[in-house]
Amino acid sequence: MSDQVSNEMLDLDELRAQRASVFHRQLSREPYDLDEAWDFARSNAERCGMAATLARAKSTGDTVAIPRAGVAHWDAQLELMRTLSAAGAGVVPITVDSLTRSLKFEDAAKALAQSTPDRSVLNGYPLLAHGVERTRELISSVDRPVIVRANAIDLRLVAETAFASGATGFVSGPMYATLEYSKLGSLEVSIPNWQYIFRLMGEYAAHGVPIVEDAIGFAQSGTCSVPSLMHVGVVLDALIMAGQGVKHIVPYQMLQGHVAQDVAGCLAVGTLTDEYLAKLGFGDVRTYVASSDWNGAFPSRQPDAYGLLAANVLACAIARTPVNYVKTIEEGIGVPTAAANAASIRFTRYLTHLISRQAASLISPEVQFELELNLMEARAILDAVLDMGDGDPVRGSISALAVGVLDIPFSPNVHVRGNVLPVRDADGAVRFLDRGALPLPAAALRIEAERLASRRARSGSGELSYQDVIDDLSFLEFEEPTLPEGGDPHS
Amino acid sequence: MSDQVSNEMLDLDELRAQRASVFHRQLSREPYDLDEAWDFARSNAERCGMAATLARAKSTGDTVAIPRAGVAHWDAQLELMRTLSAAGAGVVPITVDSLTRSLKFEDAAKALAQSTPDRSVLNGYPLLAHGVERTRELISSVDRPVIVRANAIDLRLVAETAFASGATGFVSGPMYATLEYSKLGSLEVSIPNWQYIFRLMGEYAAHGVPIVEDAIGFAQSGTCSVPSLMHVGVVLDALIMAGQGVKHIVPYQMLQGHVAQDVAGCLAVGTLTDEYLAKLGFGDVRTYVASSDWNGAFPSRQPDAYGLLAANVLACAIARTPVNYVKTIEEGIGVPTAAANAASIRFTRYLTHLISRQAASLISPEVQFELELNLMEARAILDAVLDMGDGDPVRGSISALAVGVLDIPFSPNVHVRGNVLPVRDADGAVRFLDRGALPLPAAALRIEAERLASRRARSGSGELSYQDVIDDLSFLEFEEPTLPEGGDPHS
Amino acid sequence: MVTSVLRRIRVVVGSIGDDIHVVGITLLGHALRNAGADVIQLGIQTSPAEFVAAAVTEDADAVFVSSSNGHAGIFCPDLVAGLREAGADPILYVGGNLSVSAATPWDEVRERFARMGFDRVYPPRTLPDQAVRDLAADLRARGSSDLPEQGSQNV
Amino acid sequence: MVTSVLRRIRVVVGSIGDDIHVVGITLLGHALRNAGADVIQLGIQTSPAEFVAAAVTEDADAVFVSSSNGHAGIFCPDLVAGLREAGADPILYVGGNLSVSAATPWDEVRERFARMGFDRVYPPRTLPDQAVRDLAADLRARGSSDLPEQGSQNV
Ligand code: B12
Ligand code: B12
Repeated sequence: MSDQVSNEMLDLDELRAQRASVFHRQLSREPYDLDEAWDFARSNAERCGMAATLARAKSTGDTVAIPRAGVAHWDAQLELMRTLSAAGAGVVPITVDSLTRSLKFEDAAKALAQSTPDRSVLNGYPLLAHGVERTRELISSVDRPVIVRANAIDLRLVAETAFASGATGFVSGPMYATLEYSKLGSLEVSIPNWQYIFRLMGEYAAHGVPIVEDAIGFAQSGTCSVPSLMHVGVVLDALIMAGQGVKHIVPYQMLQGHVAQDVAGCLAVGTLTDEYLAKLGFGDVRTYVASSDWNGAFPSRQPDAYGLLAANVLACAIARTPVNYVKTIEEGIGVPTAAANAASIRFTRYLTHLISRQAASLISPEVQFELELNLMEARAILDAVLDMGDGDPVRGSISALAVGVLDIPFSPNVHVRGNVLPVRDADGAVRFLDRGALPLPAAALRIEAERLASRRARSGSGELSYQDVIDDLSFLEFEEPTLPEGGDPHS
Repeated sequence: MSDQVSNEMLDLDELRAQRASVFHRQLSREPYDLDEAWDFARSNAERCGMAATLARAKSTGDTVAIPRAGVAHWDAQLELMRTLSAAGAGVVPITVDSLTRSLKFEDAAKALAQSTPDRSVLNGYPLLAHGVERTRELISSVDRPVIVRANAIDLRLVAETAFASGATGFVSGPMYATLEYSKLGSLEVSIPNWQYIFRLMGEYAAHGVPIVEDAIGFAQSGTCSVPSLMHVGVVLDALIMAGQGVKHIVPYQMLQGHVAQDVAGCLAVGTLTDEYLAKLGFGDVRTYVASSDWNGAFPSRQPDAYGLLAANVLACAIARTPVNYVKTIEEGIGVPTAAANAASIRFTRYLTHLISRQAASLISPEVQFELELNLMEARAILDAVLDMGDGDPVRGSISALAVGVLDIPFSPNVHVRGNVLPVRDADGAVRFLDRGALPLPAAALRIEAERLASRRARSGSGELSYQDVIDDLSFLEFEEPTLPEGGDPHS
Repeated sequence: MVTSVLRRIRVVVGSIGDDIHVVGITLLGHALRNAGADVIQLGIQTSPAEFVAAAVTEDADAVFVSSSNGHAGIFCPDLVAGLREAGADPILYVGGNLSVSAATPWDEVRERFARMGFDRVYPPRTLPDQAVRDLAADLRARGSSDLPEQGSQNV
Repeated sequence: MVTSVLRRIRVVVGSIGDDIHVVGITLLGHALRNAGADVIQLGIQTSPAEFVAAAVTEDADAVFVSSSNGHAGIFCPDLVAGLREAGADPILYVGGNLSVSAATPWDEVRERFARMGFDRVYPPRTLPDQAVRDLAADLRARGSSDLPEQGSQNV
């Protein structure tokens, strides 16, 4: 490893040394025996591998629905995974609890001890507390590929344990985990942690165990964001993954409730990821675009939540994405019951089935418009970032973030400038209210401004402000019946 | 009245004579005092009239959601209507039971006596058994306009009672009620019954009580049908209504799950109704297009039913119809609980709210294609029907039906030829498999055949048959998870 | 696919009372005809008396009563009484959607119609093939010698 | 719309423990600032000890603890104990999404945190204005003479 963080592939000896040290420090033990792990993982991947499932879906035009789900107790987790499989999930998840994500393995173990099959004290499955043997048993007991879901700046042991246990999918990367998920972490610190994980995945792949990695990028979570900006994060994550030998990548499109823009986003993020992977010499990487249900606040009423899911499924089905990450009708309430999760999968699959066959007939000129705008903006930012790193996406990202050429709204991370503000136009499509220092082409800025004019016209002062940004947080809520005749419907 | 049934307006004296005779025969009493009825109905309509509600929605681009709902017991019916109003219904319904629809007023009264607030022995509200006074009380107790829903070939007393009680909306007309709803009734017999009702509505209107009438036409119920053919029925019903002085008409579009075709249908049926009303001199009639949820078999699983509703709401929201008749997530199971009905209204309103603002961005070229095809086909049939009646829609309908120039599939009525067969193309849009004797233009036939080629190509023999028509009955079911990797998901 | 499981068996089919649902009986008629039966299709809105008359004059082996609109409970008792009065004893099935509310438990419904005198009571969404199979079995149980053996069933 | 209901009141705000949800505390901070308060925004992933330290060194009148990820029950006891140990007694609120499962009854949750020592426990979707109103009332109850009278409240 060169001393400066870069996109260079980690030396194998260096990986070995790091493994020894991180296992020692975080777990006071020797690293897992990789030869043994590969043996198990290989036959497990052959039985039920995520890469094969996604490749089949991509080639047939199907969509694999994938839920999120994790509870503390082993028995409950198995039951949950089986319920989701029966409801039609094509890949089943193990969402890891957030104590484990913050490396508090012992606290997580304590909380596990307090959890029962009926009551989880943790917000996910404490992977380290359960360990490799028990998790292998779990994964072997379901008839679907398993993805382990976690986000944090240091998931090296979570990833080690996931892969050794037979997970054939993993989530996230440095952009998302650092800038959307951590207060103090910097890319300088987190990228090497993630490179370790990607390098490990590369080794698994080289030994016959293809593992799929989700590139979430800046899938702005909690608020909306302009699609092109989200794509930039996805592509950067993907380039960093590919740099370490990851061969199966899932570019993410977070859906935001504006169908035409969402469809365009799904198409754009696939195009951009393939384009920049090829440009940087990673042409052998296979990609499978995922649409992902709205990542911000959900309405709490069940029919409303179904309605929000419907708008998302629609975009996914029209874009015919091979993967769809499904939220639930209880997202706005709490960690969903298994029944609610299953119903959401079932709903998603029914509607996808109905709409995807008519997808071609629902592509509007507006989709094309959004797609072109997306591509133009994302390429401008990506090219500037890569330039700042002399072609190296790691160095580019770090430098660009420092000066705001990379910037995102509503980040909890102290290293982010946060000068960018997104706002919805009158139709609900997301535009730049303030682009901060993002290097957007003049043509794009003109279009963005034109599209905002409609909302500006409606707002009292004629000017849009931070208050509009806040108002947008409830864009996907619909509180009262706004009946034509007005009046109080609850009287 | 001329002796031959025609579209001429019924003479007022003749209406009086008929009223006396029908009240005497069916109810052994004098007709309701119209002056007294108009007084009540006028102030009631001013408080809460359906025409005003629809006019407001049409002008602001809103959609009024209207459920279907009727139970036997008065208290339960009030509770139901209040629940639906609170959930966001813009107009609330009183669905009349089918014993009352078949004039078995005494049997209905007996069944009412056996019903409790918790258990209805009837499939609707026995309007005659409750009578005018109680129903006025009911209607006065809700804060929404009320539509009375019933279909049969003789609803004269149901309509009399509905209007006298303050209903400002009524459903159906001769085409639907006769050809889709009756085994033995002929248009010759049923049209005069309906003309009585329409003439009565005309009188109410002339006395300051506008009443809205739904023109359902051939909204093929139970199976799918080609939209243009459905429109023909709507337009004929509307012309017969207008002929007797009805001033507010709701042209119906039954949604079938193919979004682009459904959107086009909503647009086409409005255009056609206005066009032919104007052509025949009824330019002062106001129309409000209604989309109506799929009228055939629903999936029984709740998430699937939500999915089907979603596809329908989508079409309604893209077409921005001023009215949406909403079915429920329990349609496939039985008369819905109030809670299920309310949830369905809520879902519909949430999704309409979200999608309708982005409607323009979702109009695809395919919508335009379907719209033009629709208009071309419907005009050809309508012109032929009117020709056969020398410009009179009543005479034209009767003659055309006899020779199959009017014809519909799957009719339970013995007077219908039933040579027409609809079938879905590979995308799910409905086409003519057999056009029977319908006078379709050659250009339309060519297009229909081209569009069916895709499905033909997929079917084994290369030919489509009655079996494909039967298979289409389950187009909106999605039984098993068809996972990319196959296998039994329930194992 | 025409088979002959029900060769020469005469079946009366219709929707009872004020019921106008036609799709179910249309499919039932098809399935029975495909299985070789002679189908007397009475269509929708068939009164109990018309069912009885058809059962007698057509010498029916079986009567399939369909009701979807929730009013089966109102019309079926007259049908059963009518058949008894006429001394007719066909195999008697009822199906469709037999209760009024989505909240009614199925067991209660089945019980009620079984007590009324129906040989079999079918829940919503019964597949026509199911009814064909059951009819073949019930006919065999009644000793209809015309029917092919169990082993030759191929529905 | 800046008012002065909370003029000169010092409020510590943050998400506790391993929680990374930032939107709620961002809005809370805004609302408190708009109401005239001095807001010490600790951001996400704030440890119990950091909360205690901030409460003490900033001489806070109130501490707003937010937790959305279901782990409030794991971190909050240390926070309450820490404040007691430090002899600090600010008005103490907790809100966000305090239980792990969608099936947990709210009463049970509220009860648990009230017993732990929080002055008020807020269910999900509490509007920031609600908290501002409550804080003004609680401060008045504690006799903070600086605050405007009840009548002048205009939130
Ligand atoms: C299409 C439909 C209509 C159409 C009917 C068109 C037509 N001419 O057929 C229209 C819109 C006109 C209509 C009207 C009414 N309908 Co309707 N209708 C339906 C719907 C949506 C589908 C029915 C259907 O075609 N199913 C498909 C066929 C293939 O299935 P099937 O009929 O169940 O039959 C299958 C099996 O059950 C079996 N089977 C049927 N009968 C028998 C008998 C035997 C012996 C056996 C062995 C098997 C068997 O064979 C078939 C095999 O596939 C259902 C709800 C649903 N299922 O989604 C409501 C439904 C049946 N209707 C209902 C009602 C209440 C009505 C109305 C009274 C009121 C109204 N809603 O306006 C009127 C009826 C008026 C009257 N006089 O009867 C209710 C009945 C509830 C109840 N049982 O109390 C339902 C369930 C809707 C609801 N959830 O409220 N309806
Ligand atoms: C956006 C979101 C995320 C984003 C967060 C982005 C970010 N940096 O903020 C991402 C995707 C990163 C995320 C991650 C996780 N999330 Co999350 N997330 C949500 C979501 C969808 C919306 C939260 C939100 O922004 N709401 C909008 C704001 C305005 O509302 P609010 O936070 O409730 O705050 C308001 C009030 O409650 C009040 N308030 C809040 N705190 C306080 C405190 C006081 C004292 C007072 C007076 C008032 C108050 O003020 C605000 C005023 O409007 C919710 C579900 C939902 N609500 O729809 C789930 C949810 C909160 N997340 C959940 C979980 C489990 C997680 C994860 C652990 C696992 C996962 N799903 O991956 C991780 C957390 C990891 C970690 N270390 O903490 C669960 C929590 C369930 C539980 N309590 O057990 C929820 C409910 C989803 C679910 N149904 O499972 N999440």
